[in-house]
Amino acid sequence: MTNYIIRRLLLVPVLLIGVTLIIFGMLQLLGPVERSALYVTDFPKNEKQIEGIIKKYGLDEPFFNQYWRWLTGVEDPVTGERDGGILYGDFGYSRTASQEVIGIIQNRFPNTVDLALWTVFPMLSVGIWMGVKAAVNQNKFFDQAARIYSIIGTSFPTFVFGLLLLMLLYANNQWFLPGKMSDWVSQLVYSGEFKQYTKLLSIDALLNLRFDVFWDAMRHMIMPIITLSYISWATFVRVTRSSMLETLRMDYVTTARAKGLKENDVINKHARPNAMLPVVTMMGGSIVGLLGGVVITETVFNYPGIGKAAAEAASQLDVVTILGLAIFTGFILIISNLIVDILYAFIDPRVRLS
Amino acid sequence: MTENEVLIQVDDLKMHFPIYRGVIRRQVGAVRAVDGVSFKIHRGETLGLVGESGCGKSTTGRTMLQLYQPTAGKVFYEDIELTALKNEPMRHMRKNVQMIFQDPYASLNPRMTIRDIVAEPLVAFGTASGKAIDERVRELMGLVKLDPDFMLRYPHEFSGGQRQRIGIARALANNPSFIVCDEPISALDVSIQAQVINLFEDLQKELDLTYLFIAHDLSMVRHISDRVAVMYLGIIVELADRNEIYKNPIHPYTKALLSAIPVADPDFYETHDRIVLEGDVPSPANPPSGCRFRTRCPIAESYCAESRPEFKEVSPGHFVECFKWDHPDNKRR
Amino acid sequence: MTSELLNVQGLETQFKTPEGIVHAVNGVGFTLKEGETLGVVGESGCGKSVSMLSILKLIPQPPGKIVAGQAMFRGQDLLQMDNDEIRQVRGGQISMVFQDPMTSLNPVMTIGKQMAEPLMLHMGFNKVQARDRSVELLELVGIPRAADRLKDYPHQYSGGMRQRVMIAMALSCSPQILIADEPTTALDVTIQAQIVELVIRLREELGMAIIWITHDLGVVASIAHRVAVMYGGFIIEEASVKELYANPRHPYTIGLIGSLPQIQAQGRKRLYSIEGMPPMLYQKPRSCPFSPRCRWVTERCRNENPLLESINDNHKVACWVDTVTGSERA
Amino acid sequence: MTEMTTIPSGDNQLLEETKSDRKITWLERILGPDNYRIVTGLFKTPASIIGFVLILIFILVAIFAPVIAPPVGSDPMKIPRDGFSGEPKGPGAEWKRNVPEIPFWYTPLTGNEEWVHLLGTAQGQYDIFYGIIWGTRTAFQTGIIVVVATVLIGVILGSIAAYYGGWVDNLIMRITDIFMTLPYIMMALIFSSVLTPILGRSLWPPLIAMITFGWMGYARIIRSDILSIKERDFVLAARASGVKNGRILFKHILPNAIFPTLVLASLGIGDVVLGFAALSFLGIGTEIGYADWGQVLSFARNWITVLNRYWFIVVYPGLTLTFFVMGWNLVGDAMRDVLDPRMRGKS
Repeated sequence: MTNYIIRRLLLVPVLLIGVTLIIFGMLQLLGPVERSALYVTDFPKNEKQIEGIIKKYGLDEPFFNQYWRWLTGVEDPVTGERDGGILYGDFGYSRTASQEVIGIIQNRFPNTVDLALWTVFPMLSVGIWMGVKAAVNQNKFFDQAARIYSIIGTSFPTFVFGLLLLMLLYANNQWFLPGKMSDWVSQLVYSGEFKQYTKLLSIDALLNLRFDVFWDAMRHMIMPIITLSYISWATFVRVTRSSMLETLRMDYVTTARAKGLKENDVINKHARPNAMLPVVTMMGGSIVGLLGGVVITETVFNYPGIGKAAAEAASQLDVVTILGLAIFTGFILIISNLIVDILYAFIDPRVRLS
Repeated sequence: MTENEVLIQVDDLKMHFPIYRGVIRRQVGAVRAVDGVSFKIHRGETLGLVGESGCGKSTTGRTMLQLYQPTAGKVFYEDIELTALKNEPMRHMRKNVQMIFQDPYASLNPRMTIRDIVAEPLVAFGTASGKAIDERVRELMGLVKLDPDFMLRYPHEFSGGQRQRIGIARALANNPSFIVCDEPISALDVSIQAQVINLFEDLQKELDLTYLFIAHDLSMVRHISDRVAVMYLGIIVELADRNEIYKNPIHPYTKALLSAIPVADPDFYETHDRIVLEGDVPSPANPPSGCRFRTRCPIAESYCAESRPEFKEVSPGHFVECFKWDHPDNKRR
Repeated sequence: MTSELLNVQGLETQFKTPEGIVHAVNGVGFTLKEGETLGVVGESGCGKSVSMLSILKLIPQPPGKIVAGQAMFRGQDLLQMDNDEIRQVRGGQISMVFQDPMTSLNPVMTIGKQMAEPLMLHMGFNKVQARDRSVELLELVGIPRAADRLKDYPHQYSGGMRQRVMIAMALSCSPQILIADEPTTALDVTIQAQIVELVIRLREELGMAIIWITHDLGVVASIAHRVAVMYGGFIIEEASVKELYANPRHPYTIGLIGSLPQIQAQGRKRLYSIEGMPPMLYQKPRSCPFSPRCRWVTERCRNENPLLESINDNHKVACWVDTVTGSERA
Repeated sequence: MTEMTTIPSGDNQLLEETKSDRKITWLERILGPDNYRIVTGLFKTPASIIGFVLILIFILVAIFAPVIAPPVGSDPMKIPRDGFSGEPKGPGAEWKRNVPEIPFWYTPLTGNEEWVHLLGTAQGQYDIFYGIIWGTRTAFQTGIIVVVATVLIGVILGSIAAYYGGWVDNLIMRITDIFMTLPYIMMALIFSSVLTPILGRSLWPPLIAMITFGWMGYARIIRSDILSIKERDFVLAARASGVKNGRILFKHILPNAIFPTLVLASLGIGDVVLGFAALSFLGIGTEIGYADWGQVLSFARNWITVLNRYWFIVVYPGLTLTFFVMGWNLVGDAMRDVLDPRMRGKS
């Protein structure tokens, strides 16, 4: 298995280089003038000044020179200060948000994580439970219902679903709310008497034993959570069901029955662990889907996460911000895929012991 | 046709498949599927090649026909060295050397009609064209005892035995003289096997064919072959006339293999004891030093590990690769 | 070999497929005595595996369905048992070994855990007892370093070794009947010989009755006391092993034995071959299922299905024609 | 075996019958057994039939759009607007400016002599009915363009990878992995926002972006199918028969490998339209007022506090989009069942 993990780890730099190349390649479609915005806080209107920046940062140089500079930034020969360089955490300056892109990430990413945490666990447990139950009761009522749900779930566009939720649960009666928190909570949070341990509002509320704050956080999050979950459930049900059906046909399941095991044990001890293997491989993909999904969901519910930041920047064609966010998302995904793959190796003894 | 004219000659043929392992997929070794085999096949005869799964018998057949690029060794057809031919000349040699495959379900393209399948070798060499193709296909189907009117059907409309006949018709299209039969009956039911074996024998007589007949079923091989070669872990351990190898097996592996064949006669088991070999066949990626069989051999000595025994002609036409072939230990058993 | 252990009568099993209902087993009946080994022989699709799986209600339902029949085991009909009752029998009193050792063990569970399951279930062992017994059993079937190897996973065993594990597991609760469903088909000849010898040895030591399903007439000759030949979902001939090979009476059995090359024979004799191919069982055969391929066929064969009838003490055959004289039976 | 002598003679002269008497239809002959099973499997379940009916309805709407909603002005894809007021109007509101000519079906069906806003108007008085009818054309246009392009790219790259193997395969598959790492919608969003200043606001920035980040699945499928077909004995048999490489690729490998890809691709249209609508919803792509479902839906973003009053901006285009995607998904679900590996090889 060491070999497998080492090979998998070696893939990380390849993916990193690939992802940055793709994103930098997109940037290159723009002219040097637009790209000069990467390096300055106040986008200059003076043409001379722009030319100076282009010269200084070599924005008209060959592709790979620029790529390297983009990764590592430029050191000022006089002050020794480094300007730019995504490897140093400098993703550029956001024109529309009037702050450094890294600042946007620091402010917004915890909100997205907060949302994702409350989505992933229900998503996994309910999706897998439904899939297994559907497979065991193949062609019976539960199975048919689960299949219909999974088709409708994958067909319902998240933004339409989200808007309908808003119509029913917010516009009608204000049960649940868009946004991140109510005004009184935001005053409290920034007052200093509320300790921010994790920067995840719902968790911090629990740690501060402020259940009223927790309830407020949930009132804001419940609609995006439902929206993100229903579609993931739909995919998880489908994959778990078909994997489970396949496993139930395996010889070792017959062997288990021939040993006299109870049907529950046959399913839970023999079939399910094997059926979970393809589901684990799918988890990587579903994290990608989740992070893609937050773009729309956060926008619909006006939830200030990283997805909404990306959507806002995109609609105002703020390329610098959006590429910074893309790079950051790429990093996160590469790491989470790595974790999922290593997890898989631990679950499957055929990989673990080879 | 003279009895002793050599049609096919194989000299020290080796086929190693590389194994890539480790972090950067470096080649760390090779599966020595075929590791130095030599034999001759005379015109009009059938040479049987037997062994257990993974012993390299099918690889030998495929490498002989240059379907794999051999690692070392030479293969001659008449006096043409196949191993030295470039792609295009080798392709033209395929008119003379043909192959029949094990799995009748996998060896026919499901999207082609029987006519197109059987005619493919004709088209490949422009042997026939237009109406002549249809005529030749009809003739070939008659030869393998299939109704020529079925030629516009697809393979899935036929049973395993019939599909194997289609495969045979395809192999015969360009009148080859040598055919490698790669376990052609092992996927078939018992009652169908005999039909196909009889067909092979009829065709050999009618068309003056030479066969290399690969199988794991020693009794069927003995039935159809003139001479039999026994393979173990990439090498031929014994080669002899079929009656000779059955009556007078010398290599301990041949003895065990013969004794392991189930015989459809309950009385046989009252008089015969089985030689049961211990353990499993070692991996061809890491074969034992010296004699390949020594790890399972009941009469192995320490010196068997030191070098590989010579493939020696111990009596006319009887070759054995064993140090102890005339040792009293071996005779006793 | 006296008392009757298992008595199966009129077993019928069907499968629903997209092409229609397949009548896989059409009325199979046989008895098995204590300590006896019954060989069940036939080609693929003749219903031999399905009928034995049906006895333990192990065929997937749906698409499979046991339509009729009874299987009396120690005074009780297995086919009438509910799920809990049949579970007590499976793996305890009647156990099974399957064809493909590569797929019949759970790949993500250690051998030790898999072996412990039936012991804890049927014998009431605790973990330590189960482990100790598993070691003994693995040693019994000839697996070296048994105690260490319990921690291994199936993929760390060779095919022959896995089949030994399957046998050890099947024998762990001292069953009265072992059903072996083509246990050597997927193995090489020399490994097959090892397994057959092992089962013969264990049979002598433990005294269980065996139903050995196979398509290989050779294997059956070496292990069975009595042989039932199946064709088209019926048993068409049943006799003691010596009688059957010396004196086959059903045209199909005659053809099957004749189509094997004789390893002792001198010279090259043409093989006897049965023309045509086995029936597709989309309808329940009303005539003799072998009649389209039979050389003795008469008008009666095409209209009526013969029943399995005794022709002497240890020989039953289902055929309208006496193949010795060539004339129709009365 | 003493009785052997009584066996009647007769030898291998008999011709066998075919496997079964089942009639083989012409369709099965043309498609081959596997593909035939896939195609017939599609028409077996009620779900997939509903799917086909939905798709058919949308096709008819797209074709007959000028009859259903007669165009106003020179560009039919521009939604006619009735004034500039911000406040949406409900269904049945009177149509004052830019009134289209009345189609033949309208009066007999509604009993009304005057055009009204059948499904209401969105902010800026864009007529929702027109947006939905003409938006069907946009949906098919985008779906077909993106699917054709992604399949082409995927099939070409996947075949090259499978055919050449070695480092070529490695390189192409690593590139595929890299593209797969990035979330589709986010990258499409980003890329189209980069392209918009270059190409201007039109269909093309989102289309190109979706093509760039949408081909990987096809490349993977066709590669693995080719690799598995390549190992099949009939390919080796063709080589042993002396068939040339080119013919082996085009006659033996591709016809057997490509069918699942093509079928899945044709069903990918639903996903593409969903993605495209999401992008327009976020404000990327066509100019405001273009007949496009996502565009109409995006008007709702400004009214979320009063959506209970302006429900028609969400419900009508939202359900249209949902039914469109569901049509393809219903068929796709049946397809997945038929293409499932454990079903393969069973006839």
